Amino acid sequence: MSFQPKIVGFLCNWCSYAGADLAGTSRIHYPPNVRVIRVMCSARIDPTFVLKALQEGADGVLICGCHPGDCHYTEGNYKAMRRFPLLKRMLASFGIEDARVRLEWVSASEGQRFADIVSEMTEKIRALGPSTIKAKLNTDRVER
Amino acid sequence: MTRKISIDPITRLEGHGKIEIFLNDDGSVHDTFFQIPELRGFERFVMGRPIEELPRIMTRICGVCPASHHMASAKAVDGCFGKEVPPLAHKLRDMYYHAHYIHSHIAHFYALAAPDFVCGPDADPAVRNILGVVAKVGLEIGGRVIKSRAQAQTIQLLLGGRTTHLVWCVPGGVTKGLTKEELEQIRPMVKDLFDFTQFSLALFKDVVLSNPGYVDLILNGPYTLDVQNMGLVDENNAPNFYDGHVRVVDFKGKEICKYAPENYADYIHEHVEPWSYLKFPYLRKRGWKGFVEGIDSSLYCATPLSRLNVADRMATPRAQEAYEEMFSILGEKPCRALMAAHWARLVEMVQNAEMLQRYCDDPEITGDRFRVVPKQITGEGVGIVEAMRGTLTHHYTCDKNGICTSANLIVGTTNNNAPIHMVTKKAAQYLIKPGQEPTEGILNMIEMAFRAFDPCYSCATHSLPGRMPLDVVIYKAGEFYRRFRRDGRSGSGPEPVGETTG
Amino acid sequence: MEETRIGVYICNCGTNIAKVVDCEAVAEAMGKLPQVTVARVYKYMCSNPGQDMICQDIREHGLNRVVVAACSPRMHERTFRAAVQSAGLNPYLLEMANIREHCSWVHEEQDAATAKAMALTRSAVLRVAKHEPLEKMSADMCPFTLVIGGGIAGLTAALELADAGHGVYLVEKAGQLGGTLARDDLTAPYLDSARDLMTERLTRVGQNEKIQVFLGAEVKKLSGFIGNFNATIRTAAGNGTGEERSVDVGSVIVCTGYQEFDASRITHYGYGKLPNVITSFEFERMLRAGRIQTHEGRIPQYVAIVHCVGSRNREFHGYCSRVCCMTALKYAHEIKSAIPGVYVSDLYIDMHAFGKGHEDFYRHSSEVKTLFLMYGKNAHPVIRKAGRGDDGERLLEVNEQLSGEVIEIPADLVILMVGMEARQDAGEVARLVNISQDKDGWFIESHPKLDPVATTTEGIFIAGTCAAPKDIPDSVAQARAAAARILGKIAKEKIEIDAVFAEVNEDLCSGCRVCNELCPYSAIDFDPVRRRSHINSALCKACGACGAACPSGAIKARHFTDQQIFAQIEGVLS
Amino acid sequence: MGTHKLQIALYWGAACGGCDVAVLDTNEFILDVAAVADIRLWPIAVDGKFRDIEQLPDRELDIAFFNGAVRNSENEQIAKLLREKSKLMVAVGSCAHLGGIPGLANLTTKDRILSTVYLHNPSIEPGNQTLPLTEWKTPAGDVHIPLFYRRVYRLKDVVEVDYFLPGCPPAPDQVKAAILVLVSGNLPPKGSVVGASDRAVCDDCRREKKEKKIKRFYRPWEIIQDPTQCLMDQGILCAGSATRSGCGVRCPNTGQGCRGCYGPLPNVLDQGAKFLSALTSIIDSKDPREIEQILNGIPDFAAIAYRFGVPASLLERDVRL
Repeated sequence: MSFQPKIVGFLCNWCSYAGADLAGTSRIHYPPNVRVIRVMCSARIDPTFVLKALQEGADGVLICGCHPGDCHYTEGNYKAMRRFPLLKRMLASFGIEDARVRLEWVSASEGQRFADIVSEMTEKIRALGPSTIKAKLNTDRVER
Repeated sequence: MTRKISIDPITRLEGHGKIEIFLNDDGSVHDTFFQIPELRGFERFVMGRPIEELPRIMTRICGVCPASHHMASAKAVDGCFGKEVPPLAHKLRDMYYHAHYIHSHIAHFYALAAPDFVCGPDADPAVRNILGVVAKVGLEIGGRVIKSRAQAQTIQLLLGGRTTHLVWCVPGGVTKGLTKEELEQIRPMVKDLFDFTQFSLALFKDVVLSNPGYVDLILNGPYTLDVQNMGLVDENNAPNFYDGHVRVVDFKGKEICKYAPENYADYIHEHVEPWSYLKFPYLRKRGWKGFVEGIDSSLYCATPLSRLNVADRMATPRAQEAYEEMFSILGEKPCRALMAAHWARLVEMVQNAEMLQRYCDDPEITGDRFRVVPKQITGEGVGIVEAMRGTLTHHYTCDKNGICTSANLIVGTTNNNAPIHMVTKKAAQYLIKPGQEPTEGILNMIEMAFRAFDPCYSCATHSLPGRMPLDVVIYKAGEFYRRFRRDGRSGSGPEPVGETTG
Repeated sequence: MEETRIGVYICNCGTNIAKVVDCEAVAEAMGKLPQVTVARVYKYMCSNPGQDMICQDIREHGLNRVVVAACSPRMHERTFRAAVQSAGLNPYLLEMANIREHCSWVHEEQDAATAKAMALTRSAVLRVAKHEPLEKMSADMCPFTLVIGGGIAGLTAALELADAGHGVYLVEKAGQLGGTLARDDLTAPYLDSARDLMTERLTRVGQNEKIQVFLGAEVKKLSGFIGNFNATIRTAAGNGTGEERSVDVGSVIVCTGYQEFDASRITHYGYGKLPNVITSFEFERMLRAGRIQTHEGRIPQYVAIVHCVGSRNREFHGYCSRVCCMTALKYAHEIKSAIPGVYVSDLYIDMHAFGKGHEDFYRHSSEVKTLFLMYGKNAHPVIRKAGRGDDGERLLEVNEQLSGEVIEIPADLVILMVGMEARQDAGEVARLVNISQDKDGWFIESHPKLDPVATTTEGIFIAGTCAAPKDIPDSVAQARAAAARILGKIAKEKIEIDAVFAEVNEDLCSGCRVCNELCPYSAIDFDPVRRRSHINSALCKACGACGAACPSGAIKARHFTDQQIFAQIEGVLS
Repeated sequence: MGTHKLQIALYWGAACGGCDVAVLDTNEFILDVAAVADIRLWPIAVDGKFRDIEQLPDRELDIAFFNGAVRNSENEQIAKLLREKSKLMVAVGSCAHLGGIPGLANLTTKDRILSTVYLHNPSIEPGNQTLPLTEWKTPAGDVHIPLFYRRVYRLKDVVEVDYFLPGCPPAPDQVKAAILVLVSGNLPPKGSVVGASDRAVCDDCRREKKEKKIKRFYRPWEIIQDPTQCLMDQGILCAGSATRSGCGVRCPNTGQGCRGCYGPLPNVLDQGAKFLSALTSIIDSKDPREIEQILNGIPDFAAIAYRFGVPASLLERDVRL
C-alpha cells in the first residue's frame, strides 16, 4: 500500500472542529490521514505543539481556526495568524518542507472545505514522502 | 621500530593540544607533532546570521580573551556599515581593552608563568603553581595579585557591563557610555594597577634576572627560534592593541611588510596539514616552505615579545623606560628568546596602565556621543586587534540586508601554530638525549617551550590549584618499556609503574 | 497518589460506527494499554443501559478515569460527564474520542478507519491519564435583562420578563417601538390586523413600570459575563450629542430583526425605472393608506404579484424568505376585496404553505380566482410594454411550467415580493455582544435544533428575525423561549462558572506582561507592586491564548494543559 | 592526600574556557574550595589521562564538573569516562547544558564547515585540497586526531547528568552558590537546574514594562534604546521573558536584548517556540501582509530563538544535515 502520511490536526472547538463534525454528519468522505486534536481556540495552539508533533514523527501538521473576524473569542484566530508565519520561517531554517505545516480557516458550516483541505494536504505530503525527523534523531543517538 | 612519547593533553584556548614525540632506537628524537585536535567551525555557522549579532557570537571562540574577539568582530562589522563610529566609542572600546589586557597578563604571569621562575622549572611539581608562588612571595602579595586582577575585571564591568562575553559593541559605537560616577570608581583602581605594574617589573628583576641560571635558560636554552615577528603598531610604530597597521619584521630587525587590516589576505595565507585541525599561517609573498627557520622563512611569531620586536618605541613614557631596559639586558632587538615573552607582557602592562590613566583624565570620556545609527550597509569589513596571544583577524561580508555571507578568521594562536610545532621539536631534541630517560622536569621544560606563547597553553599546564596531567609512555622495540605519569592531583611526583610484558 | 484506573467504552452507535470501525478490535487494543482497567463495546453508549454500564464499572472496578469513544464531544460530552458524576467521579475525569463524525462517517476503508479509531481512542486514553478533577465555581445572577430591539420579538420578551416581576431595559434604535411589523396591514393567514397585535403589546409595555424603554438609543458597550454584564446605553438627544447610561444586567436578548431586500439590485424587473413596479413593502403602505392605485392615480385592473424577488437565487440570497408566499396570498385577498373585478395573477416558483392554516388559505385564494402561474427558478418573468390593443399597461411573459406554454399576462401594477435579509449593522451587534453570524449574516444559535435561542456566548440570547427569516408566531415563540431560559436562571439566583479557565502560577510569573493585552475579555490584570499578572477566572472564557503565549510557562489553561495536549500528540502518533 | 576532602574533577569539551574564567572570577572563593576539596582533574584533562582515570575505581570522584558541548569523539569518550568515575555529573555552562554557541553548527553541515575552513576562504593556501584526517601515517609513525561529529550534542545526550549549572558563562556568584549547594550534601532533586532562578529574566530586570503591542521590530543598530523602558516594548528583540534569570540581567543592563543563555524556564519544553509564541502574540496587526512585513524586522529568527540551544530544541538540528 502507498505511503500513508500521519497528519496531526489542531482544530478550534467552535468553528473548525464543528466544521469537521459537519463533514461527518454530511457523510463527506476524505482520506483517514488526519488525526484531530481539539483545542478551544486556535490561539491555544502553542508552536511547541507543532514542533512536538513533528518530533514525534508527524508527516504533517494542520492548524484550523475560525475565519478572520469570525472567532468565537473575537480575536483568537488573529493570534494564530500572527504566530504562524514566523513559525514557518523557523521551520524552514530547520529544513522542514513548506507543505508539511499548514494554517487554514474552516467555519462551522464548511464541512466540504475541511474535507477538501484534508484530501489536498494528504496528497501533497504523500508526494513529499515521509518526514525523516524522527528517524534521523534516532540515528543521531547511535551514529555520530 | 621507533619509540613514541605522548605529551597528551596540552590545550590551546579553543580547545586541546597534543604533542607526539617519536624516538629513534638510540633514544634520539626522530620527529615530533604538535596537534590541535579540535574544531568548532565558527566561520561557517555564523553565515546567515544578522551581521550585528557576530560580535556577540564570536566572543565564544575564547572565554579567556573574549574582548579580543568582540573588538575584532565589532571592527569587522563597523566595516560592513561604512565605519560610521563616533571617536568617543573608539576611545571607550580602547579603554576597555587596556583593562582586559591587564587582567589577562596578570593571570598569565602570576598563575601560569611565574611558577617556573619563582619556584623553578624543576621544583617539586606539588608546589610549582600559583600556591607555590604565593608561598614564596608571601600571602600579602598573593592577595594583591588577586585584588589587582579583580580590579581590572571591575573596570571592564563598569565600562562594558560584562567581563566574559561582553555584548557592548554595536554597529555605530557602543550601547552604553561611561558616567562620571563610574569614572570616579575607576580612577583609584587605575592608580593601584599602575603601581602594581611597577611592582611586577621589580619582582621579575629580583626573582628572574638576579638568577643567572634563569637568564641563561631564557637566552641560551632551547627556546629560541629564527622566524619573523608580527605585531600591530600605530603611526609611530609604537604598539597599539586595538587599532593600527600590522607590521612584520624579520629577526634581524628589517621590516618585511606593513599592511592595513583590509589587505591582510595579500600578506597572509594559511597552510593545512592533515594531522591537525589548526591551520599554519605564513607570509604569502614568501610562500609555504615547510617548517623551516631562517632569514628567508615565511613563518613568524605573534607574541608579546614579537609585538615589542616590531615596535620602534612604546606609546607611553614609563613603558618606554621598561622597554629600553628590557632590550638592553636581553642584548638584542629583535630578541629571538621566546621566554622573554613573559617579560614583554609586563612591559605591555605598563603601557596598558598608563593609557587607562590617560583616558581617566580625558574630559570627553564621560560624554554621550558614543553611539550613532549607521545610515548604510556597505557589506564588507576586516577587523584586526592584538589579542594577548597574537594578532587577531576577523573578515566578514554581508548582503544588503546585513546578513552574513562569509566570515574568515586568523586567531592569535593560529599565527604561532608553526613556531610552536617547531620549538617543541627543538626543545625535545635538546632535552631528550640518547640513552637518557626523560624526567618529569624535562617534560616540564618541553612544556615551557609552548607555555611562552600563550596563556591558554599555559593554563593547561599550570592550572590552579592542580596541574596539567601528563603521560609519557616509552616503547622499546615496539614493546612497553617504562612509563612516567603525572596526574592533576597535587603532590604526586613521577612514579614508575614498573615493568609489564608488552 | 492513587493508581490510575481507566475505563474505555467504545460505542457502536447502532451500525453508525460499527459498520466501518471494528469496535471489538479497538476495545482489545485499548485493553492492552497500561493503566486501562476495562475496555468494553456497547450498542448505544449514550442510552441509559450504556451509561449504567459505565457507572457500574466505576463503582465495581474503582475506575478513576473514563474514555468514551463515540460521537463528537460537542454532541454528548455533557451526557457522559453527567453520567460519571452520578457515579461519584469528577466530571472532568472523562475524555471522549470522536470516532463517528471524524471517522466512521467519513471513511469507507475498514482497516484504515479502525486504525484511525484506535489512534484517536489511544490519544484520549493518554490524555485522560493527565486529567485533574476540576470544581465549578458560582457567581450571583443579576435579575435584570437587556433587550436590544423593540419589534414584536423584543416587546414580547420584555413583557414576559416584566410580567414575572423582573426589570428590563428595552433599547430601540428607532424613534418609536414596533419594528417592521408596525408597517404591516393585515396578517396571514387569518387576516387579523397587525395594528391590533401591536397596540396590545405597546400599551402593556407602556404601562409596565418594570420595563424601562430607551428610544433612539444604542448599546455602545457590553462587558462582563453571564449574570454580571454591564451595558453602556447611549441615547441620542435632539442635538445629536446624547447621554450615556451604564446598567448592570444578568442576560441579554438580541431582537434586532431584519431589513428588506433592495429590489433595485435586480435590474430585469425595471424596479426604480418603471413607476408601476413596486415592492411588497411599498404595497403594504398603500394598503395601510387604504387606497390601491397606480403611479398615475388610476385604479389598476390588472395586478401581477411576483414571488422570490432576491430569494432562492444564487446571485442574491440562496435561502427562502419564508413569509412572502403567504403575504402574496394575503395581497390577492386584500386586492380582490378592495377592487371588484380586478384580475390578480400570482407568479411563483413553488408555493410554500407549510404553516398552520396556510394550506387552507392557499386553497381559498385559488377559489377566489387568483391566476397562479408557475415560473422556473432560472426563467424569471419578462416585463414588456403592452402594444396597442393589449389589455393593461404592461405585459408579463411567463414560461409557465405546469402547462409548458409561454403565457402573456397584462398588468397595470406589478408587486415584487422582496424577502428578508440580515441588517447592515448585524456585524456590529454581533461583535458588541460577542456572538457569531452565518454566511448570510444571520446570528448563529448555540444549536440549530436543540438550543435555538441561546448563543455560543452564555447569557446572550437571540429571538425573532435577527436569527433567520420567520413569521410572527415563530418570532413570538422564540421571544418567550428566551425569556423562559432567563427566568430559569434568575430563579436559581446563582450561575455556575465553568471549571475550565486559565490561571497564573505566580511562582513562575516574572511580570513580563506579554499576556496582558491578549485577553479579549480583559480577564488578565497586572499588579504593578508585586509585578505579577493575575487572571479573573469568572471573566476567563478558556480560549487559552494567554497559556500559549506565556513565555515562562507560568499560565496553565485548565483542562487543556500542555501535558494533556502533548499526551494526545503522542497518542495519535504512536 | 586529605581523605575526607571532596574529590572533584573538572573538564571542558567543545568550549571557550569562559566557564573556567567564571570560576576564577569567584576570586578568593577558589581558595575556600581548595580548602574543602581535592581538585583531581582540571578541565583540560584529555585522553592522555585515559589510563589514569580508567584505573580509578568507579564513582571514586564525588563531583565532575563538565563544561563545553560534545563536538567530537574525544569529548564523548571523556564524558563517558568521567560519568563512570563520578558520583555526581554536573553540566556547567550553556554548552554542556544546551549545546551553546557551538550548537549553532547544527543549522549547517560538517561538509560545509570543513570546506569553508580548509578549502574556500580568502586566506587559504592556493589550491589546497588537504583536509584534517583522524589518522595519518608519517615516516615516524601514526598520529591521530579525534573524529569531528556530524552535529553537536548536549552533555545529557551522551551521558546521564545529575545537575545543570546554566549560563554563558555562569555568573560567578551563581557558580559560588551552586558549588556551595553541591558540597553542602543536602542536594536538590536529580536533574535540577542549580545556580539559577525559576522565574524569567524580566523578574530581575528593572526596566519599566507596559502592556505589549508591537508594530515594528528593530535590529539592535537601527534604534537608540531607552535604558528605562522594556526592550520588547521598544521593539527590540529580547529573550528575557523566555529565559531563566540568574545572570544578573547582564545584557539588557548593557542595552542589548537577552539571547537566552540561561535556557528555558521549568515548565517549558522548547525555549525558542515559547519565545516565538510570546513575541508574535503581541504583534499589533490583523493583516497577513503587514504581519509578514513586521516579521521581516527579525531576520534569521531560528538562530536567535535557539542562540544557545539548537541541540536542546525539539528538532535539535537541520533535518537535511
